[in-house]
Formats: sequence, structure tokens, C-alpha cells
Amino acid sequence: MFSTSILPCQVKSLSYHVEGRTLIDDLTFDLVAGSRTLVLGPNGAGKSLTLRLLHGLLPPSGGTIDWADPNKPQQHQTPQKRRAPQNHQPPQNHQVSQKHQIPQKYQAMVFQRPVMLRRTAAANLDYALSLTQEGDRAGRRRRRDWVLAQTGLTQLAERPARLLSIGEQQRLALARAWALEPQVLFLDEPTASLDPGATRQVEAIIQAIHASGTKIVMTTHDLGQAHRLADEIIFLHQGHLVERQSCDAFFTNPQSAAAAAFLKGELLW
Amino acid sequence: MFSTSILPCQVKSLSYHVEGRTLIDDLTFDLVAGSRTLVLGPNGAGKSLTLRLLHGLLPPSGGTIDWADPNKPQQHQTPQKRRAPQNHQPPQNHQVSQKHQIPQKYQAMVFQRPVMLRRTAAANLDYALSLTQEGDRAGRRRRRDWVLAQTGLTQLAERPARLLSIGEQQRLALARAWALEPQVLFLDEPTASLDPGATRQVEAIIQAIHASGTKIVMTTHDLGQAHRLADEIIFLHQGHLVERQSCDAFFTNPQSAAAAAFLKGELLW
Amino acid sequence: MQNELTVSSTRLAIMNDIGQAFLTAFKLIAGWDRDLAEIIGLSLQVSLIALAVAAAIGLPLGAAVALLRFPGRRALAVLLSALMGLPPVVVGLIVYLMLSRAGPLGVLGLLFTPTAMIIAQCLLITPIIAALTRQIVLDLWSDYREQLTSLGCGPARAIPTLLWDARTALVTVILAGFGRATAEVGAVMIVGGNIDHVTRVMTTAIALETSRGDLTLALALGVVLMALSLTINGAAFLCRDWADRGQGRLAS
Amino acid sequence: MQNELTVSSTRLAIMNDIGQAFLTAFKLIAGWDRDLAEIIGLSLQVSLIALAVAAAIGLPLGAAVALLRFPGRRALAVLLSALMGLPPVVVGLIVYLMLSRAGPLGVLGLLFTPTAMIIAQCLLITPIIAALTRQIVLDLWSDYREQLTSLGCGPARAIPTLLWDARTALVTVILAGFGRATAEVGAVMIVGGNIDHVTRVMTTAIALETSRGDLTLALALGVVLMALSLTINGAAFLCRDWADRGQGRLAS
Amino acid sequence: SLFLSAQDRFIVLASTTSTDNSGLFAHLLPRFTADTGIDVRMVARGTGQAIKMAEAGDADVLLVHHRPSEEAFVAAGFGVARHDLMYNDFVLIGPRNDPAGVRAIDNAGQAFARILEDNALFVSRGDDSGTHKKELAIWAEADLDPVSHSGTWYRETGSGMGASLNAAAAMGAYILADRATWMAFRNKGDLELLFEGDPSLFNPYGVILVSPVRHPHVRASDGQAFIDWLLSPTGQDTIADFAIDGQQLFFPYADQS
Ligand SMILES: Nc1ncnc2c1ncn2[C@@H]1O[C@H](COP(=O)(O)OP(=O)(O)OP(=O)(O)O)[C@@H](O)[C@H]1O
Ligand SMILES: Nc1ncnc2c1ncn2[C@@H]1O[C@H](COP(=O)(O)OP(=O)(O)OP(=O)(O)O)[C@@H](O)[C@H]1O
Ligand SMILES: [Mg+2]
Ligand SMILES: [Mg+2]
Repeated sequence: MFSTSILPCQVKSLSYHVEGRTLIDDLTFDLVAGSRTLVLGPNGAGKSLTLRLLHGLLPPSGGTIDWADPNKPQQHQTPQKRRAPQNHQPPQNHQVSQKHQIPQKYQAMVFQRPVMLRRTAAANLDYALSLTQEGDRAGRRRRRDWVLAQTGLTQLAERPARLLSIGEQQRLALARAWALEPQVLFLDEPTASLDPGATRQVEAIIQAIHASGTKIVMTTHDLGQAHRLADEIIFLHQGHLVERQSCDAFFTNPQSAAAAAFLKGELLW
Repeated sequence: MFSTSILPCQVKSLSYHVEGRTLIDDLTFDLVAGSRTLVLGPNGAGKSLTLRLLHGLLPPSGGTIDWADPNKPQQHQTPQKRRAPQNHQPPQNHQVSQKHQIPQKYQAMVFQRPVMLRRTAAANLDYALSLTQEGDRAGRRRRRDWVLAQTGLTQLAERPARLLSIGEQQRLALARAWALEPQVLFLDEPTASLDPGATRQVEAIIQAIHASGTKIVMTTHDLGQAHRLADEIIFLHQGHLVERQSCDAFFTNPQSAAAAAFLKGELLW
Repeated sequence: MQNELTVSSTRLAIMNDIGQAFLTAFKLIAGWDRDLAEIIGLSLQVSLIALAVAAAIGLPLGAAVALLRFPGRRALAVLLSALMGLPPVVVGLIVYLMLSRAGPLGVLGLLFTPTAMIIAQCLLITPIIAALTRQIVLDLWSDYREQLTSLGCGPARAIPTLLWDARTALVTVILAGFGRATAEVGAVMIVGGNIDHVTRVMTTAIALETSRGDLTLALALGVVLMALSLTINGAAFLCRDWADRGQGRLAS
Repeated sequence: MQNELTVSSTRLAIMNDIGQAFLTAFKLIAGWDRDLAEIIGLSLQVSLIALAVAAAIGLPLGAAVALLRFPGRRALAVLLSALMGLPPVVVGLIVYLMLSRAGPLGVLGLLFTPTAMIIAQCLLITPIIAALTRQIVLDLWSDYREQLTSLGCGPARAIPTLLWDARTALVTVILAGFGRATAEVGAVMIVGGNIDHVTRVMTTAIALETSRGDLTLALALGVVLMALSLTINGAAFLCRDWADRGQGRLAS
Repeated sequence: SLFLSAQDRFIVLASTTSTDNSGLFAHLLPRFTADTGIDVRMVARGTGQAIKMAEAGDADVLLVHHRPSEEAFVAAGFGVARHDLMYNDFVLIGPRNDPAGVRAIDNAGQAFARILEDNALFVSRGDDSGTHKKELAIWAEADLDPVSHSGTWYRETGSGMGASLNAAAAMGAYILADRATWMAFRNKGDLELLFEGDPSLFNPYGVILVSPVRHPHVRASDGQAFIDWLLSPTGQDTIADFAIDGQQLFFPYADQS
């Protein structure tokens, strides 16, 4: 589907401070194409911050996020091809990679609290499509109507988006992100406000998006859902990356005490 | 705990229209003290609208919501004691009961999207307490610190409330409503953004609030949670009251096809 | 005794001035004299054109200062805010010096024409519109920033979006600009010259009647101007309500 | 040829006027002459007191019109908005008629005192502050209404809450009022009288120099006034930023 | 200084913009204050407004230059008495190249007639001030009607002397001004004094104490002290002393009886 890709993405010593408080501390991991990464962790662990950092909405306080260059023909990045470290020191605190500025045009995000423009549901989609997809109005309209139908919003297309119910807004946000056909799709608790039937259908949509080649990076508090959707799990706790495992391993055999307690619903505040 | 109560509440032919669209259609039911009422239904069914109507935030387009008068000594309301209908016509469309204006001082609500004032978490609680509870600053502070501790927010008390994570904000909203010691507590999907451990603890808190004599009226999309918490279920679909049953009956033997499909997660959009 | 009486009767006379002014205003409007129509027409023409130009510059400028990050952005914001306090007489002087026959734009022969008044009013109200717009757009941007950025909408592209979504509040900003334009006398007096039948507008006419000592007529003209202003503001409110129906505001 | 040359050299001379004005302004400030200090002091004193009073009235008034439901509420909103276009000369006249010896408040002997100027400026800027506040509070109320009502906070009690939570935006509103107050000349000229050492402020001094034809000095005083205005606006921005640290605005 | 204390000894003087713009008061008032300890608060207004102000009792002393209005003021009981104070004269100002050729003429009416014939730009105060009334009187004496041309070559600015001079300077128009304001005016640009000396251009100033009978609060004794000082040899000499570029601008005119 994509001639070139911004994946893989190397995240190195990523951290984020606000007023001397360390909210994200020294995350190092990579995101590779083809797998569904679920970011789990208790409230306040830093999941949403991590997604926003990855999506380029916040400038990291330290560390780097290196997306592959989508304009270069794809090649498997070996360690040798990566920028040779100048020395063995960890990166300076405020040395922010140029590359974290990767245009959002290859990515899309469904926010935990989606923001709707003061227009109809359909106009919200039109707006997003007009920003990213050039020319061809008819094609854009087809795509809009198609995602509206897929997310069950056709009936609501002409309603002002901000007056929809919270669940309807969440579906509209998914439709909007999906319509953009991103290479990487960030989903921040996309089914938190959905009814059981809608949750099932949205899971199916996520699977379909994944199958079409889009990288999924998602958070959820629904462990069953995580189990159903994940290839790999990144478990965050108090801003730290505590564990990174394949899905099955994480659920059957968590390495850390925090993850084990979390899975049992016994990680208390 | 309360000398007099605003319960029971008689809801009769309640409806709500916006621009000719009927969003809530002819709901008739009553809310009695002592039981936990769960309002279930798919996205857009009208759950949040119903809670806001009950809480007096929206003026009904038709029908009445009659809370008992908290200033009269409590007496069981027999049908004879209720206002005799003038005729057998249903209430006029815009005939709104005076009583729906029952002061919010006996009620509290946790919104689906809680709004935080531009202050610290603790100041948000102080503000709510100062509105409803007279005198006694020390007592208010004690109560504040206690609910903060109970909802695991003591560490976050001095943070600006709007910068908390979504889950933390949801807990703060619960703390705020709880601190007011209402007779009726409306909870609109109060655990939608909570992690599994927090969900368990919030359920325990809801049980404790219920045990202290507060009427619980709550929505959720977590059917397991509904089963654990409900005494009775009100099932809404497309603005209609489709079914009202005791919890066990609803889950084992739903009367309507819509409810049956909903429970199986097969009520598609 | 005698004195007291005289004083209090004069006092009554002065209170009458204000009642008299309303009566005169009513007669002026009812009589609808050609001269008055001419003055009102010119006032409206000058202020509305100035407002249109100022809005066309001020709205995007304010939004740009709110959204774009460039060196000196904060300084520019402070400057715009300070320019809300630009004295009309100073604006008048600057435009006068520019347009004066000996000035750099003298050849255009614009001094003492309605065009000169439009230029002066524009200079006066553009900073007001820009500074207020900046604040309103900034508030909306704090809601929209992450979502729009995520959609691939940079700050520059966000300018029209935010102006559109803030349209309700911006109507008030534009009305503030309109108020300043119609109320203003210092600048148009200098660059227009208050020349009868050419550049006389409501406010300069009021100033003239005041200096002639005909306070009743001056006040009456003021009442007419306020009636005009009320009509236009009322119309703007109705338009806004009409355009607002159901868009994003909860029914209540 | 000869003419052309003369004209263009005069043109240069006029451009010089503006440069000259900055130079003179600089000299004025550097020389810091007692008279100038007195005028600046009085300007600041009058405008700041007027601003304080107008804010004390206008902020709650604007919020009340936004929040409370009473008959004529919309009419009042339109009226406030229209009063943003109240011509200073008219305000000056009304205050003059009230304070005149022959007027109802004549016995107070306030005419041609700084107090009279404060009253006039108050009348001028209160509607501006109220109308702009109304809009900002209305926007915030649409976010807060249900939550606050649920907490048992009625519209009346919500007024201070919303004014506090909208404080960032309201700083801009107050600066708009301040700008109008310092820039204004028509009203203070009439009720103050521009009496040397008593009621002469920056704007009336500018008007006086203009009518004396000393345009350079008039412009220089304008430059000094703008410098003052810049300082105060800059200080207000810094204060706001300081008070805003971390309160509800996402780090970016 | 904000709430003026009542013990300050001062009077309020209502006068015209032309007198103020000339700088006469800046020369005169400090000397009077030094002599008597009485502060004079001078409010400059259009003649009509100044008179109106005095009628309302907002001034203690009125100093203007339109004799008929002044006499009417006294006759109506608003003023105690009118005293001749000083005089100067009106002058006709115009562009240096004098398109209507008024320099060669020796009669004000004829000069105005030339302007009308030529349709040369002419700025009129148009504000019923003393200067404006004098200008209208000259037109009327010459049996000319410029007002029907208002908006074309005849431009009524409806503003003060200084503002009108600024307009004339920018337009290159003719304008009637009082000599004092003209001499003190700084933005002359291309303008020059083209015509002077016609007896009809005589411009007398009168001074009147506002009637304490009509307005008991009037500071009559201090006001009278000011008038007496102005009419005294000291005051008259001080007026005569006032000069710009070595040229005397006002001429003492008090009847020394
Ligand atoms: N801009 C900010 N300033 C200060 N603190 C912040 C800011 N943003 C987030 N935080 C804090 O950082 C922590 C992590 O926030 P984040 O929103 O990433 O949590 P989360 O893992 O998404 O939680 P949830 O499951 O509740 O959504 C929280 O404790 C939050 O209070
Ligand atoms: N003010 C309004 N104007 C127009 N339509 C509205 C308004 N408020 C709600 N609606 C519509 O009414 C329906 C019911 O809304 P409501 O918010 O009650 O749903 P809900 O049952 O709470 O759904 P969810 O589970 O998604 O929260 C929705 O379809 C919504 O679009
Ligand atoms: Mg989150
Ligand atoms: Mg809902």
C-alpha cells in the first residue's frame, strides 16, 4: 500500500519533564511495522503522554524518536546504518532529534478525549480529508461516506459533531483518523465509551486497519481487548517502561510484580 | 443519615426534543430509595440525557419529574396522595413540573466528561464543598482530605486539575461528587477510563456510598460491572424505555429482542 | 430665596437639556432632513469600509500572532495590545503628515476626503480587532492544538479554521471595532477636516455643535448616532443567533 | 523642475517631522521635565482609577448579563454592545451637564477637576469592559454550566467563579479598556477643561499642541504616551504569564 | 492633587481657543498669580461654548472677542459688566503664490470677492466663533454668498482656529485668522500673511465678571480682582509686553476712566 514507510521507529532514552517533575522517564524501545503494539498501565502511568510524544505533539525533554525517512527507498535498518554514537554518554537532556518532527501526515491519532470542530459530523471528516488528501473531491466524498457507514454514523452525518453522544463522538474520531489512511495509527482507549456491540465492531475495524498494513499503537484498560488485539505489550508504570513482551507471554507470565498485580486488578492506588 | 428525603421520584411521560427530533420519548418510571438503578443501553440511546434531565440540568420538553418534598416529614406516597390528574389527557408538551427544579443540593453527578475548574485538584474539592456545606472550614478540609485519600489522589492534590490524566480526573470527579454527601448520586460511566484496579476500588466505593443510604443512579457499558452493582436495570434504546427489570431477571431473561442482542454484544449500529 | 429659585430653575433647564435632546433627536429623525441623511450616510460609509478593511487585516493578524511561532511574536502581541491605546489625534496627525501635499503620499490628493478618514479609522481599529482576536483564538487553540496538529493542520493552516470556529465570539470583537470607529472624532477631524458636505460625519458634527454651544443639538445628534449603533448591534446579534442555531451549543 | 525639487525637499522635511518627533520624544523623556512628569502622572492617575472603577463595575455586569436570566437580558446585551460606540464627546457633554453648576450635581463643584475626568472615562469604558466580558464569560459558561449547576452553584454564585477562571482572557479585556481610557480626548477635554497644572493630561496636551500647529511636539507627546502604554501592556503580559504558570494550559 | 482642595484660591476663566493658542495666557496668568496669589484656571472653548459655559455658572470670568454676544450676555443678566480689554486684528492668510491675487488689494471685501471669483480654496471656521462671525460679516458687507458654495471651494471645517489653520496649510487655502494665533502657529507650511490693515478687521476683546446674583457660588471678589488687574496699568503693560518674534500681538484697550 505504501511505497515507503516511516517505520521502524527507534525510541531512545525518551523522557518528559514538567516543572521538574519527571512524567516519562528514559523509555527505550522500537516500533516495527506489521505488529500491533498495546501500551498498558494504570491511570497516570504516562500512556497518553507517550502516545503524544510519539505522535510529535509534545517535544521530548530528552532522548530521541527516530522515524525512518519515508522518502528513502525502504531498507532494513541494521545497527551499523544508524547514526554512530559520538561517545558512550547517553544523549544530552535537551538534545532533541530533528526527526521527531516527522510530519503527522503519515500518522493519525484517536485521542482519549476527541476534539470535534464546530461543524457537522460529515464536515469534520471533510475537513480532515481536505487537509491531507489532495485534489479529487469526489474521491474524498466517497471515502467520507464509506467510513461514516463503517462506523455506523451515516444517520448522524448532518448533526453538529459537538452535540453527539460521547460514544458517537468516539466513533466519529475513529472514522476521522481512519479516513486519513495513516501508516501509523495511535488509538488512546478508543472503546472506553462504547457499548458492547460497538466495541466488538470497532475491534473488527482495528483488525481490518491492521490487516491493510497500518501500524497500530493503542492503549486500553480492557484487558480482554488487549489480549484479543495485541501482538506486543508495552507496560508502563509511573512513567517507566517496566516490561515489554509479546502478548501471550505478558498475560501468562508477567515478569514484574507491578504487571502481575495490574493484571489481577490488584495494583491499588 | 437524612432526616427527610427527596425520594421517591416519579417520572411521568418524560420527553426531550431538540429541533423537532425526539431524543427522549415518553419515559415513565420511578426512583425509590435504597436501590441501585443502572441505566443501560447502546451509544446514543439517551442515557446521559436522561440523567441530565433527572438531575435538573435540562428542562424536559414534556412530562414531569416529581421529587418528594424534602421539607415535609417523610411519608410513603400512595397513589391517592399524588396530585389527582385534571383529566385523562397526557400532560401537555410543554407543561413542565415546577418540582423538576428541585435544588441540586440533594443530588450530585459524575459527568461522562467531568469538567475541572482551572485550579488545583484540592481547590476543586474546596470549591464544591464551600458551595454546599456551611461553616466549619476545618470540617470541610477534613472531608476533602479524606475523599482525596479514598480515591488515591492525595499525591496529586496540589496539581492543576486540568492537567491530570483522564483517569485521574474521573476519580477526582467522583471524589468531588462524593464529598457533597448527596441523597441521590448520578454516575455517568464513572469507570470508563479507569484501570482494572481502580475500577474495582471505585466499585467498592460506590457500594459503600450506597450502603450509607445514598441512592445510586448509574450508567455503564461494562456489563459485568452492571451485574455486580445493579439492583434494577432500566434499558433504553433510541430514546425509549424498552425494559425495566430487576438485575438478575434482566441478565438472565431479557424481555425485549433489543436487550437480548445488547447483552450478547450483537446490537449492531 | 430669590437666588435659590433662580439657581434651581436653571438646574431644571439643564436637566431639560437632556430631555430636550431626545425630543430634538426624535424630530431630527422624523423630519429626516437631507443634510442629516448625508452626514449619517457618510458616517456609516466611512466606518463600515474602515471596519471591513480592519477586520480583513486584524482577524488574520491576531490569529497569526496567536498561532505562529516567530521571533518577536510576544513583542508583537504586546505592541498590538498597546496600540489599542493609540490616541486618535496621533493617528490623525500621522495620516495628515503622510497625505499632506508636502507629505510622501501628497500627490494622491487624499487629504480631506472620506478615503483619508477611512485610512485613519483603519489604523485605529485594526490593533483593537487584532489584539482581541489574538486572545480569543489563543483560547480556542489551546483546545484545538493537539487535534488539529494531529490531523496535519499546521498553525498557518489553522488560522482560517479557528477564525471560523470562533466566529460567535469574533462578532463581539468586530462590534467593538465598529463602536470605536463610529465614536471616534479626533482622527477624522484632523484628516477629514469636518468640511461641510464633504467630510462631515456624525461625531465631527457633534463636536462642532458643542463648540458652537448648541449642546442640545449636539446631544440630539449623539442620540441619533446611538440609535444607529443600537440598530446595527441588534442586527448583528440577530444574525449571530441565526447563524448559531444548534451549532455546538447545548440546548438549555 | 524647480517645483518638483521644492516639493520633494518639503516631502523630505515632512518625513523628518516623524523622525524629529521621535527625537523630541526621546529628549522629553531624557530631560524629564517637571511639567511633563506632572502631565504623565495625572494621565496615569486618571486612567488607572477610571479603569479600576470601570472594571469593578464592568466585569460583574458583563458576567451577570451573560449568566443571569431576567427579562430584557438580551436587550441589555445589545445595549452594552452598542454603548461600546458611545462617542466621547457625548459622554463629555452628559457629564458636563450633570456636573455643571446649573446641573443636578453642580453643588459638588467637580467640573474641571480630575474627578470629573475619571467619571467621564468610567462611563466610556465600562460598556466596553462589560460587553467584552459578557462574551468571554458566555463562552466559558457553555463549558461550565452543567458542572457548576450540578455542584449547586447557581448563575449568580457562578459570576465570581467564571471571572476568576477566565482571568487570562479578561486581562486583554482590561487592557482594551485601559487603551481606550488613555487614548480618549473628547470627553476629558470637555469635563476637564485641559487646564494647565490642573487637568492637563497627555491627550489634551497633544490636542493643544496640534491646534498650536506644533505637530512635532504633539507627535513627540504621542510617542511618549505610546511608550508608557507599551510599558504597562508589557508589564501586564508578564504578570499574566507569571500567574498562568502551569494553570490548566498544556505545556508545549 | 486629585480631589482639589477647596482652600486653593482660584478662579475659572472661560476664553477662546484663539486667545489660548497664541500663548497670551501663558504669559499673562503667572504674573497675575504672582501678584495676587490667585490661581487662574483657563478653559479654552469655542466662543459659543465659552459663553454657554459662563451662562451655566461654570466660569467666574469670561474673556471673548465678539462684542454683540458679550453685550447680550450682560443684558440677559449673566454678566456684571463688559469691559474693553485689548484688541488686535484679523489677517487674511493664504498660499504664498496667492492664486487669487489678494496681496495687491486694499479692502477686505474686495479681497474676499477675488477669492470667490477665482473659486480659490477658502477655509471657514464654520463654528460660530468670533472669528467665524467676523468672516461672515465681511462676506455680507461685500454682498457675497459663499455658503451656497459650501463643500466646493468654500470649506467649513467646523473646528477651532488651530485646527482650521492646519487644514488650510494642508490644502493651500485662504483663511481668515486672528493675528495672534497666526503668529504663534507653528505649522505654517506654504501659508503666508497676504492681507492686513483694513479697519473692518479690528478685533476687540472684552472681559466680563459672571453675575454673582445669578450664580451665588461665583468667586466674585477674586474674579473682580483679576479683571481689575487686567485693566490696571500693570495688566495693560503686561499685555503690551507679549510679543512673538519681536512683534506685539495685543494692544491695550482699557478705558482708563
Ligand atoms: N501537561 C502536564 N503537566 C503536568 N502533569 C501532567 C501533564 N500531562 C500529564 N501529566 C501527569 O502525567 C501523568 C501521566 O499522564 P497520562 O495522561 O499520560 O496518563 P495515562 O497513562 O494516559 O493515564 P489514564 O489511564 O488515566 O489516561 C499523570 O499523573 C498526569 O497527572
Ligand atoms: N443538545 C443536543 N442536541 C441534539 N442532539 C443531541 C443533544 N444531546 C444529545 N443529542 C443526541 O441524543 C442522543 C442521545 O444522547 P446521549 O448523550 O443521551 O446518549 P448516551 O446514551 O449517553 O450515549 P453514550 O453511551 O454514547 O454516552 C444522541 O444520538 C445524541 O446525538
Ligand atoms: Mg490517558
Ligand atoms: Mg452518555
